[in-house]
Amino acid sequence: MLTTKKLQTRFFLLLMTLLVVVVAPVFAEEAQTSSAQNPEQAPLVTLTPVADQGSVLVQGMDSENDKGGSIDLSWEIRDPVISANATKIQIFRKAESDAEFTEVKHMDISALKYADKKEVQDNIKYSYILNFLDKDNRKVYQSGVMGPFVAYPQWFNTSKFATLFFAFITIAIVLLFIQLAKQGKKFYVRPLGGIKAIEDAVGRATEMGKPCVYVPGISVIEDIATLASISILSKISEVIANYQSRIVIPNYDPIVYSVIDEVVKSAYVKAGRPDAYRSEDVYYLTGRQFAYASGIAGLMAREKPAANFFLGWFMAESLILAEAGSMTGAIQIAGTDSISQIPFFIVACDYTLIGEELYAAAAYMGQDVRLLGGLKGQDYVKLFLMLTLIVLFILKLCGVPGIDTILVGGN
Amino acid sequence: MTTMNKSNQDTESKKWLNFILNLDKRIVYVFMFFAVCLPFFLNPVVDIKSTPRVQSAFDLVEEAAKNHKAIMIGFDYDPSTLAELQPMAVAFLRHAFSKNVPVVGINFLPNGTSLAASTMDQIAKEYGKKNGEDYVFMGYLPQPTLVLLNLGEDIRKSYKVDYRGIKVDDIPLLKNIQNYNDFHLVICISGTRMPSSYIVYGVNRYNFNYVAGVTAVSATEYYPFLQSGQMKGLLAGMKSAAEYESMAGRLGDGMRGMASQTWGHITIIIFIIIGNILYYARKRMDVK
Amino acid sequence: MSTNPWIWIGAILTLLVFSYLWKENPFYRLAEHVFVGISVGYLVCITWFNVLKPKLFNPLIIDHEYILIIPFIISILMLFRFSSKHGWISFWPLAFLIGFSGYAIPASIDANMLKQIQATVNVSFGNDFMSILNATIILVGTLSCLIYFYFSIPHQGVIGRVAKLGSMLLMISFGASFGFTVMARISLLIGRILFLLRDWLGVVH
Amino acid sequence: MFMFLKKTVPFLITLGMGIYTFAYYFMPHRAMQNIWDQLSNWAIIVGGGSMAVGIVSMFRTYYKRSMNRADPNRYYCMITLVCMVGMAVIGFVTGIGDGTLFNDLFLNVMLPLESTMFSLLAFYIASAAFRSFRLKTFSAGLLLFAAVVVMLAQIPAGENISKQIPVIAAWINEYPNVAAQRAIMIGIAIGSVATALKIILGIDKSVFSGAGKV
Repeated sequence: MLTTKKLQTRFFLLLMTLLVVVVAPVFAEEAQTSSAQNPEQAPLVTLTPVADQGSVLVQGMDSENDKGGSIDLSWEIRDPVISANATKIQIFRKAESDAEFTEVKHMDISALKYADKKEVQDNIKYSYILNFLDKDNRKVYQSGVMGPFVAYPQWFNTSKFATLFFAFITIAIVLLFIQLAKQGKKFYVRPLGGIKAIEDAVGRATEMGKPCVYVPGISVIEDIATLASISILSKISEVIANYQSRIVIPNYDPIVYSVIDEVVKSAYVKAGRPDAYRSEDVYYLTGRQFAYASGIAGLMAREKPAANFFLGWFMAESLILAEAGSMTGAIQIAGTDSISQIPFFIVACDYTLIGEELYAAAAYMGQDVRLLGGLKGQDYVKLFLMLTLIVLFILKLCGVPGIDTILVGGN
Repeated sequence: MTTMNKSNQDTESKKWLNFILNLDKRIVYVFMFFAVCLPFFLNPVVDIKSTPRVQSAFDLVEEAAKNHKAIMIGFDYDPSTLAELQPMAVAFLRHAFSKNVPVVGINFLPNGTSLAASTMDQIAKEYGKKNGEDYVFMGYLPQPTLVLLNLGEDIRKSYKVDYRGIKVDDIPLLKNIQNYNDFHLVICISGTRMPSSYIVYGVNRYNFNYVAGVTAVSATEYYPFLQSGQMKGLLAGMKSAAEYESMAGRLGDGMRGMASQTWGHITIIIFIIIGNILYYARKRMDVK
Repeated sequence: MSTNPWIWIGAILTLLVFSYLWKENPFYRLAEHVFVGISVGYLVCITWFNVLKPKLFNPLIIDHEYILIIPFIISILMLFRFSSKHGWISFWPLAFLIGFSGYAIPASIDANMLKQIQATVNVSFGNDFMSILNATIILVGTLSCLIYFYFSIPHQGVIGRVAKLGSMLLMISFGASFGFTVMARISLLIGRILFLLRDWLGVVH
Repeated sequence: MFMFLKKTVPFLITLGMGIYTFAYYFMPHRAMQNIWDQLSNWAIIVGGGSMAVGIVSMFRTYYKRSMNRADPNRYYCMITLVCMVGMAVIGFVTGIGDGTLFNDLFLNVMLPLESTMFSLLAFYIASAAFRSFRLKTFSAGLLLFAAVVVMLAQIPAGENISKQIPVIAAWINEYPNVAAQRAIMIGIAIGSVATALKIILGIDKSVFSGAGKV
């Protein structure tokens, strides 16, 4: 039988395959470009100036880094008489199998380029004629027949090469350290104030016999902040289930609710008390930002919780929640990667997990060495990035060209 | 005996300090409320220095009056940013109507359509302007990019009727208006990303005088456009509206709002200072 | 004073919500419960008219795009959440949706990592003192804040001092964000007060 | 077999989707695009369909509360249920366009409630500043200083006190602020890659913890 564990052990292999699948087409494409030197292929892919060079320069090529079905046309008017008069442009197109040219676009000339996507099919040769018109639609200039051009889709977006490279490095480093941790290597991580505070707050709530309120933020499930929040919740709810105290979790998104419901329920099952789970404490409240905030503000005022947790993605409601919560005298712990809201949590909560500390928190709680390994890996990625920054900066000071766009793919 | 008394006194004043320190948010609330509320009854004037980016917006409307050309205003805000943006819209309308500049209003935000219509009607009434002759509101259309492109060709391409349902060809004001060239100035007032759309789909292609009115928070995003000349002027938040009002010589919500803002900010700063004094007072007592 | 009943409703609800500032009370509680109820009812209709009807119901029933039965079934599987025995079936649709987080890996690297590093590398040192200082702040500041977030090394010695510098910059940044938001928040209050004083009471013009 | 359906199948789905969405970012090819269009359309539909789960959950919670005689809030919970059902029914009967009762309720009941809730922030921001902006440490002082300078810079009074205040505020915003935010963003990027990786590969099992016993 296929188990999760077995799958995980094979995972490096899988990743490699994935990378091969992604990277291979790049090289294939490069090969293709170089083979374009072949005279027969050449006009199809390289820039081909057509029409008489003197007065108007017209060019066409397959649109780069796209899904196909698009040909880029551009024009540059060098003759002052034409450029003074021409205001509009008429684009005619003919596929290889067509008998005549038909108009595909009538547009203002000032754009200087046009991406023809109008029913363009891949791997078919198209020819173009461009008419330059003045404002009374009289023809000022007509280009010669240009092309043929062929549209084709690209497998790899070459402007994203740096992204792929850094994704590969990051993934590799993180997985390496997870692997090392699994093999029993011990890692040091410095203590994080907020983590201790979370544990203390849960402890205090159980002692006082008061509930905790847990707010998982207002984002969707695939948001990393939400996933990190759920990861922390899974640890908290185990403690809650073990000590028979209560946690109230109003939700903003029905899908996030579904996952959280399962996480909390299973914590109770693990603790051997599935009957103690109160389904009405974990519920969907509403998906409108301020209705959600007003509902939680009221809830906190009535339940008088011992601890409030605001962990996840937040927007303007952050301060409403934190201030309303502070009036009840509860310990408040917040954490968010929403940069604009961090200041409000800092001033109104007892502890705030800033940015990535939110993601790291789950690794600190509980004894899963693999999560800790991942955290260690993150640090080494950070080190790598700092070195990259410094090296690139020095290279730039030395005047190496192209450094100022090297990471962003030229755009 | 004396020491007893003294410590009693100390605990008394400590209690009192604690009381103020912990209490009372509500006192802060009350002060805040009055700081924001009172300027609306007092009609105060705040001393505001004019900035070039507001001045040039003002000058463009003046030029429009001189050249007898119309202006176009995009009312792309909804109730959530009304307090900041409505004063700008009103200031522009008042200035234009007082100088007999015709105004064409458009809107791409469905939540703000009726708001824009009633604002135009109301200000027009103040100056005895007639709908269709001195001003017209075209109403809401979806797909702003397409409409903004079409406006470079012919307004009739997108708009068949105005907000009241009257055919474009039957509106006297629009007889001589075809596209951006017929407006001396185009203004977009919005808390959304709409002002950049005007640049990308309008200014870059058709090159007209363009001014944006935006919320204070989002202002920094637009400075680059100002430097590049794609925007001729920029109004950011209530402060700019107040500036504009003082230039036009008629004070309105911008000035009042700015007074509320000023008092609100000052209230917060004063409370920060009080909070710190009390905090140190208690700390010294604790040390004793 | 307004004679429009809608304005009255709006004004009363506004006052009910403001009453929370004093303390939680039956009036606020009423507004809160109405608010939550109406917002969910609103979302139900919006979801139906803007998502389910145009994207599922119409194409499936009218245009016979039968492939849409798949997402329909996936949606139905979600409801197994409420079955105590077969709750696990709802994992499948959840797994489908959580899988979309794979996109976050390159997207986040692109937008948050590479663009920011590139921008930092691109700081320009001018010739005057101020621009050199500013560029240094960006460069050293970014590095020291990164060190502040470093988990592997205790904040002691040199690292401790660099991290301290980072934390100070963070504090300045948070203070500035706080200050910048004040204006927008007060504007919102001005909007509400104008609504009460002008639209409802008519005491201000 | 049961474990397979319960744990391995979801794991495989997440893994497959994770790898696909990762690859999609780099691959503009039509084939990838078409799959993405289809899948994201499905995700939107499932997201819409999940509203049913939300309603059931919310209804169940509020129904339980309103039937619980010991709950002092039971009558309020009934109001919530009535409002929810009422709003939904009105929406289905009248439609949601301009001029319908549904739209009137949205504009005149929901929007005032939302903007009033939002405007409470003006009070909260004042009280938060009052309580927490204390010169306890040098760092706290920096926070306070930056906030006060920026607040002053935004009102005319600030300019009247000193011409330098708006300049300092702009400087804070452009340099120290940018440096700090960049570092946070870079950290967030690393953290989110690691978190996404752990979830997709099932290393962090919390999301699919599943019941401990079968």
